[in-house]
Amino acid sequence: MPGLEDLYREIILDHYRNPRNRGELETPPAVRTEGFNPLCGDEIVVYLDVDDDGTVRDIRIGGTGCSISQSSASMMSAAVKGKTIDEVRALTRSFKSMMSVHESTLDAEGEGSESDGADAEPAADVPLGDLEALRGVVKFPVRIKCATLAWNTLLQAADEATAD
Amino acid sequence: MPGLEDLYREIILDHYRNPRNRGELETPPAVRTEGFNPLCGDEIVVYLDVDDDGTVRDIRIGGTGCSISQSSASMMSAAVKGKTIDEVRALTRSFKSMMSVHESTLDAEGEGSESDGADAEPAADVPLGDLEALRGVVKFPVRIKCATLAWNTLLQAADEATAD
Amino acid sequence: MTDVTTTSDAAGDGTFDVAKVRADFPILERESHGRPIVFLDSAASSQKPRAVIEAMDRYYETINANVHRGVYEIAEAATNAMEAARVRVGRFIGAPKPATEVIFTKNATESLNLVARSWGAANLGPGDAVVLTQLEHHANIVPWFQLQAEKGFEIRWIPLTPDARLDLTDIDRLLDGAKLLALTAMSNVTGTLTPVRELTERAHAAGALVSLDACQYVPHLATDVAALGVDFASFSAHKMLGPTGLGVLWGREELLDAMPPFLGGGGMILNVTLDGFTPADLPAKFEAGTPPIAETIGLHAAIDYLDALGMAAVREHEVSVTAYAMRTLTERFGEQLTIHGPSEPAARGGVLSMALEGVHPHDLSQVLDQHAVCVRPGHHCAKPLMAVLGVGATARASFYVYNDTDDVDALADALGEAASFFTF
Amino acid sequence: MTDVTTTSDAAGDGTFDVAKVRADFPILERESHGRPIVFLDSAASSQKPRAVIEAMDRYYETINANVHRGVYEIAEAATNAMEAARVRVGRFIGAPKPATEVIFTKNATESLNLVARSWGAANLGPGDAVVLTQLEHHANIVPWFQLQAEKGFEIRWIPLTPDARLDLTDIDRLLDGAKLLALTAMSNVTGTLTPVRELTERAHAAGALVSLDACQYVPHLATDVAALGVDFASFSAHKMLGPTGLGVLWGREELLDAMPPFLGGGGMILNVTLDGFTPADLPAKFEAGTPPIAETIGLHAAIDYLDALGMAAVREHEVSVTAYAMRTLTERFGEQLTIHGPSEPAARGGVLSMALEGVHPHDLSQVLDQHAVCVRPGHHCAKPLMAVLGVGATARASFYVYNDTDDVDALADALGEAASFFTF
Ligand SMILES: Cc1ncc(COP(=O)(O)O)c(C=O)c1O
Ligand SMILES: Cc1ncc(COP(=O)(O)O)c(C=O)c1O
Repeated sequence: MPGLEDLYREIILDHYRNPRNRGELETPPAVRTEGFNPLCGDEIVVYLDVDDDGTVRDIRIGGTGCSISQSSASMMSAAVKGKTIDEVRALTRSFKSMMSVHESTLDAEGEGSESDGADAEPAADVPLGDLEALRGVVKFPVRIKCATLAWNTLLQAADEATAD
Repeated sequence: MPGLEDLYREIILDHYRNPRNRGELETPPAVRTEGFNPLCGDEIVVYLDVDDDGTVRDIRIGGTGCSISQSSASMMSAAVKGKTIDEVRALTRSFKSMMSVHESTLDAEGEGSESDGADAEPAADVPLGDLEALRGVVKFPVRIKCATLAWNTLLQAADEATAD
Repeated sequence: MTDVTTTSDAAGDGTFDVAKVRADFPILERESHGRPIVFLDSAASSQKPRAVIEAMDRYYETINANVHRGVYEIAEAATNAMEAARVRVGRFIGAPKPATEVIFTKNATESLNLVARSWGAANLGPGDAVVLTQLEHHANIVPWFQLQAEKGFEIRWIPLTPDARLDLTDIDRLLDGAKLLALTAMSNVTGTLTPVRELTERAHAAGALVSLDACQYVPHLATDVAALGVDFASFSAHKMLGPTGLGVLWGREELLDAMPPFLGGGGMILNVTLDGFTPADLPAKFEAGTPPIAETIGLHAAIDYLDALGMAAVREHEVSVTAYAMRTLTERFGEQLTIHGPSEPAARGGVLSMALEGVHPHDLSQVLDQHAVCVRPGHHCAKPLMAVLGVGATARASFYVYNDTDDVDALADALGEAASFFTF
Repeated sequence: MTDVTTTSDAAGDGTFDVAKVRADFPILERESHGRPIVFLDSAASSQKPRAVIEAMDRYYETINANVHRGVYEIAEAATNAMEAARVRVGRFIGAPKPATEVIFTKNATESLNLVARSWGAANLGPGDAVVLTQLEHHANIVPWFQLQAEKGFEIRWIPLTPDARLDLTDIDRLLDGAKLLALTAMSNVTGTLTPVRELTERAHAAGALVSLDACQYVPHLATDVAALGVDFASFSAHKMLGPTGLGVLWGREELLDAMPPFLGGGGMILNVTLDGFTPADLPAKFEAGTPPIAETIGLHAAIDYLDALGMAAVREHEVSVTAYAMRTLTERFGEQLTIHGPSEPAARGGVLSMALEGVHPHDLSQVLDQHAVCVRPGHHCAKPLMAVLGVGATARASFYVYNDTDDVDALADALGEAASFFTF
């Protein structure tokens, strides 16, 4: 039986207590997207500023949520700054693939509706660094949506930022 | 346990095989009303011709149904011819009160929606004659609606005939 | 939670062991009017095997909790069990995306209303047409009348041949310009199996979608919605060994995704403010309120049971009982007994709608009850079909996995009693 | 099927014997994470006593058959059992005409949608107004948004005081010209009991009808819809010791009679032809398709169980557990713990929505789960209320007949663990 220490690693609690890149950015130039966890009420707002070369110039995070959703967002914000949008997409795939170790379980639990298609592609082999600390979340399937909320919201922002 | 002979008295089968007053009447002067048993599909059509004094000049029965609904209609048609509308209403009350011996049971079975109000009034003390043969129906609660279908349709016709 | 793909004992050696099946159904041990019960009304609602009843008991006794993702152990277990049931149901009918395309409703009737009220309300208007068949159950008729009153489209009817098959003579004209064909896969009155695949191809060629009333089909024949090609399929748990209180709507994901929600409430939203709401993703979007959780677990067990028998074996068994019944009854009663619908057992399901000369179906069923033979009289919620058949009602006997030729013999004997009682 | 009006053993001598009650609930014998389960999520769905589970088993094992008046013995028994359940439900809530005014639905959400889609669609248009409160569950909000999009009436909101009671300062203006007041009798988040009777009088004086969301009320307090004066009341079986898959709508007969049908299909018609249909009388008119038959029998048993305890005793017990909980938690956690809603136990139900400083409700509930304490985090399907409370979520503990002060102590201990885990 997985214990709380599998879920709440030190680094997660640190990011939860001291979230990086909290705040807002002016839109435009930044884009703003919102994500909801329909079940627990968590909300994430992503402000993403992408320069003309397709590189993330800045990112800010808003919203409220549990330690998992907030720390995931915080670590994500630190990880994507300065990356190109393609790299951001690859990192997202990599992260979500870590979260989807139990993909078949997930499917059986009706989570198959995440329709961004990332799960279908082979996991990108991008090193996850600190984000590895969230690996324990897969032992608590109910919390996977908490961990992926920021990333789905980021993907939306990336799509919008590169749409035109 | 009630047996079939409680339900299917000889006189009932006779009226079923040789229904009295089958047919139609011209409308006007007669009125025509239709009754449905929503559950088994039985249909009764009543043509009622009431003269200016409020006396039933003629009655005809149409429709299809089981031995209980058809014999009840046939006996009813024989019983009401020549009666005044008030006498017809009293006879109907008397018949329905015989059918409602188990009124509380009926109520518990959702039959309380018969909203003609007849059940609420004290049972009229009108002799039922041949119609007494239908008394056995109360032992078969599912069939009570078969027995009362023609009478509810008759009441509607009586209302229409005296409406203007 | 693994798929049960092995054949059960009951279907062990290719012959269907009805005695073993019967032993799994507690109700079949009871008597009625002093005789062993002969249950021939499965087309209305089937009986339930012990395994189904026990699965629901186990749910209530060990993991009962509301779903929608409570974090505590039993809430998670309840959620997982319900979602496992969803996937099981989807796989049983060949749904390409079981986790998102299977919607739990309260019965097939709600499923069919959902198609009308959500897809229909969003897509139909004056100048449009919906094509129905004269075989339909009220559940696939009344919702279209209700919507028509609001939206003013045309309803067209596929007529019937004298043996209650679809008459396709005019089908091209009927489908021309239609937006939807809504039809039953099998009539609950005559047992008629309709040519779903062929009609779906024609409907799609004409630009119409197809909504299948699979209520009488999924319980009795191996079903593959993808192979049939239909766009929606509706059925009820209680007719397939499962509990009351649960229906299923399957629909193609793109269609369901594009449709507006139906009932509003908890569980079907992404967000709600004082100004409005945003609906959730599939399948939650169509499941407002606390779902029939225990019932989905009962249906899961029912499907396990059916799959263990093997749907091909189930069908084969029913065809053989039906063939035996048609032969026996015809031999015994000749012209005196009419059996509506196709005369070829392989072209129909195990549903016999009967007319015995001189005996009204209601009276017939009453006499049969005295012999513990349970059949159903009435219009079977198909009054337009009754009108086409030229009757007010029929007496219907229907077969399922627990019926055998002894039941048919009991039926025949009781029919004989009824005939002599009413026509002495 | 007789009314159980004697008090049960559990409530024998005026003191509520929780140990006896607990022994009736099989699930309470189980462990979670190696400890005895502490179930504090009855506001989401209650546990079921053995009597309820067994009543449904008995139904399936002895009289299972479709209703709608089959003539054979078990079909008649099934029909009688369902209609007896209807009358039992009606009497339990003081319905003047139980046999016709009680409509069986799939859950309270369907009941509330029915009011909107049938009564609302027939009676609301531009220039009209519906008044809601900021306490409402999504089930009593979203259907009005959906209908508003079609009919274009106004929605007005009764605001809240800081302790989550209704702020009636502006009530006359809010009700002025309104056609309906739709409100909860008790909040599922804050436990707030609303002044139903007073508001109903005011609404009626203003010419508005009242639809009551009684989901959290009927399970916990003696209910008399006639005395309350409301026009509709909705609730779910699964929150009152009954099964999933069943809801109830009660409505005044004249209103239900005048309303158009909602779902269309079998059982709700008087006649159907190729040209249209005529709806049936009450209650059939609103019960399309095969109803949740076994579930009505389970609810009957649940009501027998509650009535044996006595609803006054149930309420008294819950107030005392709630008072103990509020006292204990406040003493132990002081300012660190916020409990939303009225501070006076008698003014609220046994529902505690908590905020522990520095610990998100989701994390809190996760830690509690490790201690086998089952509470629910989230917005509880009341996002507008969350916005008013200024939080995204709460962790909610709720009490019922099987909870006692030991459960409260276990909750307090687990909260202590959570506080130290997250704030070391
Ligand atoms: C106040 C209130 N209203 C409505 C509902 C909806 O009930 P159900 O989910 O059973 O339809 C609930 C329960 O979730 C509730 O607490
Ligand atoms: C062909 C058909 N369609 C629809 C239905 C409606 O199913 P339910 O009553 O379970 O909603 C039935 C069963 O009565 C049926 O036989």
